[in-house]
Amino acid sequence: MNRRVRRWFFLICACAIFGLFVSAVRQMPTFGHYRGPYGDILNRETVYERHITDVVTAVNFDWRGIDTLGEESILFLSVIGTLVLLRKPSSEVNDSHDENDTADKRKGREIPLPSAATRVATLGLVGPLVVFGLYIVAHGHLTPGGGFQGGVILATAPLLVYLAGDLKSFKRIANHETVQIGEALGLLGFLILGLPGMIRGGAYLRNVLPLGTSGHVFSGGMIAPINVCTGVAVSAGLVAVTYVFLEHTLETRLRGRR
Amino acid sequence: MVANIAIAVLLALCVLSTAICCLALILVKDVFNRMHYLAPVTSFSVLALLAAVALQNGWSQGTIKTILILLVLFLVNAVLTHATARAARVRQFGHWLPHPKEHILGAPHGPSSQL
Amino acid sequence: MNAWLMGADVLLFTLVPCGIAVFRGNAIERLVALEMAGIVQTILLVFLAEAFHRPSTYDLALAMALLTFGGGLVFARFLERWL
Amino acid sequence: MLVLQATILIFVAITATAVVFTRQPVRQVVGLSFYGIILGLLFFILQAPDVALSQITIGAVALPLMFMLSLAKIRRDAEERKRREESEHRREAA
Repeated sequence: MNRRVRRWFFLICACAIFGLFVSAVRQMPTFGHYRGPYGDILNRETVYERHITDVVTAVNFDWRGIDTLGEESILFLSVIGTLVLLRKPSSEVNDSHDENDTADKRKGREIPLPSAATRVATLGLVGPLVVFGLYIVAHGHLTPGGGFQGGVILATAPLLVYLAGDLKSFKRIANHETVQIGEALGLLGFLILGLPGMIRGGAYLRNVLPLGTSGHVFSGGMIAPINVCTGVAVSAGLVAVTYVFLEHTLETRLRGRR
Repeated sequence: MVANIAIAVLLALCVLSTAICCLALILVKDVFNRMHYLAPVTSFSVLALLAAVALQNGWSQGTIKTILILLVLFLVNAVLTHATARAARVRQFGHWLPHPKEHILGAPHGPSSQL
Repeated sequence: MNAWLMGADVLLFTLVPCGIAVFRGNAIERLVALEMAGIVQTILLVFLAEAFHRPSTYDLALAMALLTFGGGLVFARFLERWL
Repeated sequence: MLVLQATILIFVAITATAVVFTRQPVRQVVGLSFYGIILGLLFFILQAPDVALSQITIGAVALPLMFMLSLAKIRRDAEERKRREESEHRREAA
């Protein structure tokens, strides 16, 4: 298949797909005009029935909590898959890496330590970032945000420690075993939180906690604990994936420095 | 009424300074010159924005969060510019300390000297 | 149409020079433009939060302000070391 | 409001095209990061702050870090292969 045939083939296929695309766009509802009934119902009922001010979080963790459990398992499984794929084969561990070290010390390829200003600013930002992440997790039912977003922000904190050039501290903060246990505990907590509803004779993940006053931190029933579990699982998963990536990529290069 | 006009003026100042700095970003050629235009946005523009938010809302959630934004951007942007400039020099010369032929006031000489 | 929305309109167009700079020149020049875009977006998010009258969405601007530094640092560290 | 929505939609289309047409991977990652910024704005302007916050947090640090680590790994492997080939070549010549 030479270049010209390929181009014609592409053009014909593109025309066909463009026709389908146009016909699909013509049948879409007009921009900004929502036709389903559920959105209006949710907008009307959420604050009164569940005492939650952020409808998206209410939908995710209350109205269709079991779907979110599925999504969380997908995340968990993909993290596990990455960890399995990137595990170190035992033959590679004791490989000689002297050549790499010398290659890194060639002219123009030295590893510069980050300057004092960068280290101080980065490490100083870790504390505020952790506090902000906890705030986002804890206020998931009041403000935009929740377990996922807050978990990602929390996972960014150890990454900043690594970026300050301190791989040793990163490994101590994000101890690989602890992180993996944390991820498993996050998913397990979500699974267990569904059980009390069944014990009380209702459906799985049914709310059993008092709903509280809408607008307060302690409101919305089960959403806050579920958010905390999600946050733990997401942040631990992200840190674990980054850890194996780092180990795979940079471990041998840094040996000369330490 | 006076407050509304003051808010509008402050917002105009904020937007104008940001726009000028963004335009300068493509008009100025050298990377090291370009980096300077990050500073006015993080100090002056955000300060005008903070004043406008405070006038609009008084002492509220938004004002407190804008103060935090100002603090973070003001303190951290200088360090970010420094890190970027260092990366640029490392890519250009292989190390970031002054070249023997460069004469920078108060800077140590050569790649061998320690910082 | 309040002043905040108008300001947001104009600020959105200041992202155009940043966008042009992001797609021109070498990696470091692009990185500087990206940092500028992050700062402009932080300001823009404050404008929009105020224009929509939703004080709780100030969180987005704060998150952006905190995380622009991390993103810029990722690029700076990797560009000076390995790439 | 309409101006904002129309403008940001056009921006998203242009930026995505520009990212695709960037050839060098490192520069492409920078462009992709900018695309993430624009996309976060689009979500916020279309009144979805939750999604916008997800986009901002993921796109700011985690995504570039993953890409940069992968690129560093690829480059290291290429260098190693080149060195091995050179040494084999030398051995054959000797």
